[in-house]
Amino acid sequence: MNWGDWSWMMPEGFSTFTAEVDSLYYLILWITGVTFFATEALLIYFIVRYRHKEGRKATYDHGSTKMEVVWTAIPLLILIGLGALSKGAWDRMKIDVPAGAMEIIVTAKQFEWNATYPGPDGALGTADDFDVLNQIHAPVDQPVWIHLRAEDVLHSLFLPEMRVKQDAVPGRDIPVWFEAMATGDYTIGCAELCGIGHTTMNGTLTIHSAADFQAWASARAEQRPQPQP
Amino acid sequence: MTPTTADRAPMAGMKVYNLKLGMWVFLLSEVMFFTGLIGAYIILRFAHPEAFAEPGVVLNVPLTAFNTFVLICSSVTMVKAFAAIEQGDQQGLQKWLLATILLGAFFVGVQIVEYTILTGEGFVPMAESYHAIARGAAEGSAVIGGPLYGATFYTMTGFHGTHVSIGVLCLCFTLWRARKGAYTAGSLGGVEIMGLYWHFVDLVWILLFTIVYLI
Amino acid sequence: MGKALDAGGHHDHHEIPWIRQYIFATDHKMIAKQFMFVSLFFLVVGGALAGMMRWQLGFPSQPMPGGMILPDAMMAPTPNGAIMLPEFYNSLVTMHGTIMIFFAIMPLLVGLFGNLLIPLQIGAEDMAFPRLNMVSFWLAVPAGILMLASFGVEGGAAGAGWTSYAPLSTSGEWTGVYLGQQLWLASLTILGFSSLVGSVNYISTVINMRAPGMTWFRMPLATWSLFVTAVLILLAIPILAGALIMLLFDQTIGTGFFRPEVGGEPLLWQHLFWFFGHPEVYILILPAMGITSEVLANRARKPIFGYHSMVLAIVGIGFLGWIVWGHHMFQSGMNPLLGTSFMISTMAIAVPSAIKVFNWLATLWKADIHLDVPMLHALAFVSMFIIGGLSGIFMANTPVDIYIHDTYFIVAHIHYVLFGGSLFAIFAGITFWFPKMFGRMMNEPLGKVHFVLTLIFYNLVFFPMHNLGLRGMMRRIYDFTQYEFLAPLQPMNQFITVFAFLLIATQVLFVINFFWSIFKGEKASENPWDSNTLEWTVPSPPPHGNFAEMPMVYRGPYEYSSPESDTDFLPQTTPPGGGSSGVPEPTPTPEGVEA
Amino acid sequence: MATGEGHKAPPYMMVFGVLAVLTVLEVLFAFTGLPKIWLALGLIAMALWKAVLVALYYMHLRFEPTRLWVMALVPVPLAIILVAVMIKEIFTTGSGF
Amino acid sequence: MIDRLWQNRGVAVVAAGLMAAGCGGSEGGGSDTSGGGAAEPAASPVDAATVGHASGMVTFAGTAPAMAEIDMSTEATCAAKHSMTPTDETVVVGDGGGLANVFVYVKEGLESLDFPTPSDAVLLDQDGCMYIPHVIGVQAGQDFMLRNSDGLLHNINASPTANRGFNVSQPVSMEASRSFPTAEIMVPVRCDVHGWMSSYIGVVDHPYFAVTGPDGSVSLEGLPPGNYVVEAWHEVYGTVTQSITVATGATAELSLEFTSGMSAAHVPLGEPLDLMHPQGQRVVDHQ
Repeated sequence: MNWGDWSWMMPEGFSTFTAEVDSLYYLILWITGVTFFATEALLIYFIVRYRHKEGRKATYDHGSTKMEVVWTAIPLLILIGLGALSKGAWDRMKIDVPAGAMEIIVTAKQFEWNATYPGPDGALGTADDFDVLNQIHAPVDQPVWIHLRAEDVLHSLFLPEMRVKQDAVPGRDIPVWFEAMATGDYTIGCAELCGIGHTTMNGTLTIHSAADFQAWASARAEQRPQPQP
Repeated sequence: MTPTTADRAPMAGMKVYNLKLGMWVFLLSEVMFFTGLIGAYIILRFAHPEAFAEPGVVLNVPLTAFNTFVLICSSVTMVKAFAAIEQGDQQGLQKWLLATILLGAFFVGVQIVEYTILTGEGFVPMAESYHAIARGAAEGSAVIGGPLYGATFYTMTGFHGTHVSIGVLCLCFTLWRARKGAYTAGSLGGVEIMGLYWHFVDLVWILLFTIVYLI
Repeated sequence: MGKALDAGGHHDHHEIPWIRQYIFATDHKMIAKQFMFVSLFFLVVGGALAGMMRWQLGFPSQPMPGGMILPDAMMAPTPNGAIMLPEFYNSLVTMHGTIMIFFAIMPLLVGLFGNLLIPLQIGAEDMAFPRLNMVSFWLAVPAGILMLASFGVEGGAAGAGWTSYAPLSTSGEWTGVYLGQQLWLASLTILGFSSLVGSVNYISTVINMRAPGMTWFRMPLATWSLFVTAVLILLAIPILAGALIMLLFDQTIGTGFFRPEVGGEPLLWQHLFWFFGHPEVYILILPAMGITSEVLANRARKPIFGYHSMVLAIVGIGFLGWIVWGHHMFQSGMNPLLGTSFMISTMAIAVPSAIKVFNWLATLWKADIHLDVPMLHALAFVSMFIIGGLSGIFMANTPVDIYIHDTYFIVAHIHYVLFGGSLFAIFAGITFWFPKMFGRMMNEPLGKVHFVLTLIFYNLVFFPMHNLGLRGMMRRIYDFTQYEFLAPLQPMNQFITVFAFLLIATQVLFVINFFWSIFKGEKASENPWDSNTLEWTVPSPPPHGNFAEMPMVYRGPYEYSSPESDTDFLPQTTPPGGGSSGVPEPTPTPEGVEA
Repeated sequence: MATGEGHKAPPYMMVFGVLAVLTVLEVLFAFTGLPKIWLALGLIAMALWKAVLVALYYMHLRFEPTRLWVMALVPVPLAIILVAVMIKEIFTTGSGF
Repeated sequence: MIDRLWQNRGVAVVAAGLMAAGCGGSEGGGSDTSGGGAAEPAASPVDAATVGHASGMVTFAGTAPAMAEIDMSTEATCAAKHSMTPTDETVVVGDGGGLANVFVYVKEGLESLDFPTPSDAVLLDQDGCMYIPHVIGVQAGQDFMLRNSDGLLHNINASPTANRGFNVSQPVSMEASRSFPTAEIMVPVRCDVHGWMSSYIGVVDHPYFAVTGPDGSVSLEGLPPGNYVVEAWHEVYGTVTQSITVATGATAELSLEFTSGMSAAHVPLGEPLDLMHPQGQRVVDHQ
């Protein structure tokens, strides 16, 4: 295989979430990495050092409460600490959306993503809204608030470069937000098994500069009605 | 069998003989089963209050209250049967068992009648064909509640009914063994665990009646 | 009720007709063997399904060798061979998970070792309810047949994942699977009842049938873990059964529990499923931990380090396992406020597992390690479980989980726990108790070859999957090359596929060794491993009724290399000679029972 | 026989009376038109009371060894956890942060 | 000549039986003929010498809605197959006001006859991420061939009511054939991978059906003389019917008109067509 693919690094990210997610990931990677090598090394050392030889007799020892306490307390503290560390990031990513976010609706159905944009009037749910199929367009450096909906079954909106993943549940309107930091084309994927065409349920997330986005939006608003008879 | 078990278990264990312990353990899982059903009902009702109806609007509370009373009576006859065999009274045992069987069967019968009436009024579990109307309301009057109402109602009461029916069958078996004199004051495991199961079914109904019919 | 339970106690110790001895057997040892053979068969089936899946992933939409023999409902015939259909791939994903979890690992751990070890290790003549035990097995068989039959029906086998998330699983219109999904639900409901009956039996047996002196804290850890497992099954399976039945109603008579279009709640299914599902995860690992502790202490000739904290860890996992199910649903649209609390509880449940690992390590310290096949597998369990446990921390951490949820990182994690964990422990257990089951030893050299190859190939298959996940490759995806950012991963997927095939092929060695040893293996003595626990005080294989006379227990199960004895082991039945007291401890405590 | 031997026959008929009366009370109470929350609380309280009576006397828990009824209580916390969490969950579905 | 006589007489007998016995008897009559059909490959019960025809136009009055363009940017392969941007095919009005993709069939007048199932298959092609043709008709039990000419993943999700539905995929260029045993107007078919792909299949238990061409013209050939009710079905505007009389050798004039006002009309979907033949018996007939 191509070992060039091999890496413990997170792939490059382009949203404001990247720093938080990746730093937590690397922190855990360090903790687990050290634990991993320590324990496995110890294991192998013991196996080699204390393997059966003629006349060897194991020490008769039922354990020590002191050590038990130690290696109960240490992981507990580390893990609870990790939990506390993560709370802030989680709340920022899933609970509080910043003010001034651009609101759009993304409706998932077998097997496509429909993004609904407010038309010129800037309000969703009005007659001049327009749809885009399998594409999400957004301005850079501005929070985007996606009302995530589903028509038929569960889907999961996965924007790897934005560090965003959220299931879409029929009958619910689930808020998702992110703020892109660089223009370009990124991936939209479906991460929840949704039927025969699950594998084809991908699309493109295009991040424009603010000006380009305006241009694109008004151009799109011109050519209504969109598909979906 | 009890004596064997007794000397097989010199470690004090649960201080009750195997049969009884086994039945209790089984009942614990039954508790979890009904927890799942009732839990689902509570959640759905909280999530969609509009899909459910006020007590007595669709369901026939007086009829079911009477049925509840019947089931409670059957519990009494069951303990009477147990008390009888505790005194070694074979006649009493058989008499009370028979009474319990009749009451249990009657309960199931009433439930079947209730189902037929309700389905007649369009109160069905099938979501697409649900069109329940208020009791006694004219045909074609406003639909009350939603599909979830029918689905949860029939699932919960239906599974309880199934438990009662199974109980009645087991009671018949117990009675049959009782007539063969299988139970004595010294060995009444069969009767006791039968009673445990029966009382548990009664207990579940007490909760179901309140949650499904009265709230 | 009354009838089945009445089976308790009495046995006919005289001649048993062979049908009662081999087919409708009530002897726990025979039932254990029945479970073993059936679930080893399902292990093979599950492996075959995995192989086909790997082909599609390694060589997306390439004609599959031999695919032509499969019906058109699974394969698309093209001029140059048959190509797998997406709906069949979904069925493979679903059935591989279902069969491996419910029909292979679970019956092996609980059905085989539960039945074999519990009565023998606590000194009971048999289960509390032998006939109920038989019922439990003969319920599992039709369940398995239904599950396999679903491949043959129109529309194919269930294709909504082993978690069968609603609403995908509520209608054939979404998946193209009609009858198959219903068979899946029916089969699991029956199997659930089978495990339920079994666990009622295990619990009653452990509580009531222990030999004199076998106090709670003298029970071998295998029995302890199987007992806690039985409690988890007892309380978790009914929840699943309820959910399955509701989904079955949605499918067949058209109720609306999980169908949003008529006001149902899709997330209700996930809550019920995972409220069962997380205890299930521990059902699948606890017995493996118990088996490992047995083998480790015995082959290291050293008392298990911190027996009491090991027991407490098992019990603790048993409790905490009930309050962490939400960590499967961080991205499911569940109220995000619950995310943090579930994360904390999940972090907390990692601790008991850590304790066990450290205790195992400490057990090896200054030990006298005999590296024979069971020990090798047990050591592999420890080291693989370390990886699986550590990778779990990434998912428990909510922000990181946002990125790796539903990617191959999860696939790697579950396989490090279920294959690297449970399956290695199962190999360890089978090789360790094989003499007790069949009166013969398994072949040592062949076993070692099988072990080394399995360990290597296994890691080459599943370790790179962490990386696939980090690159963002979603799980359950039919053709990842549809995503251009995943296309570069194909070499790595091919690499994995190749070694997956080698891994599957390697298992043939075990099958050969297994059957060869049954008939040709060297005769085993009563106690080939110089072990302390009760099962080794009876002939191999033990007679009907196990113990000629009631064993008396005087000490804990892991008195290896004790100064008390001149050999390096000291059976639990040896009366107190010298220092250590044989006075039975006070009767069991409610805590023990509650667990 | 480790059953409730040695205790004089429990007051079966009295318990029966209480159960019957409570059932009637429940039905009456359900239609008093009080606010839903009070209705629910009152009814559940009465139902639990009845349930406990059945368990204690008809199922003899009152006369069983402590450890048995401790064991019988095991599922209760689990049931509470499941329902509580799901309710908390349900109450914040839909849109809005 | 002789066997012709026999045929006619046979038909006459069955028909008489039906008239006499009415609805209830029809099952018996039906199963008789089907029994006969099973025995030797059933020939058409229609005497070719006596037949007439019906043909004409299905027209559309009023202004037709503009058809939305389909955005195939996500499927380059398909987009490449279209010289001009493909549009939606729900309302296609030809010059001269002819309405295309209308399913025209004889609704009443043939209940007494039992027709053999044709052995040739009707083609429903998936080409350029469009169903070609947009509407097809098959006879109950007749095979229709699902072809994937695009070589990329399509799934065919048919949701009938009277028949059993299916939802199968075609990941590569391939063919698969299916059939519906029971007459049904109409069976919607869609591809979930390409939301814009939709098609309709009309299933009738006789050979007298047709789909209007781009110019709205339609003709039903070889009808036995008699009075019929012809129905035209359109996916947006519902149905219109016309009674015609077919005489030997003559061609009855078909003229069916939809108007833009009917856009709110009820569009029959998944309705079992021939209530005089119980479904169960249909299934028997054609297998």
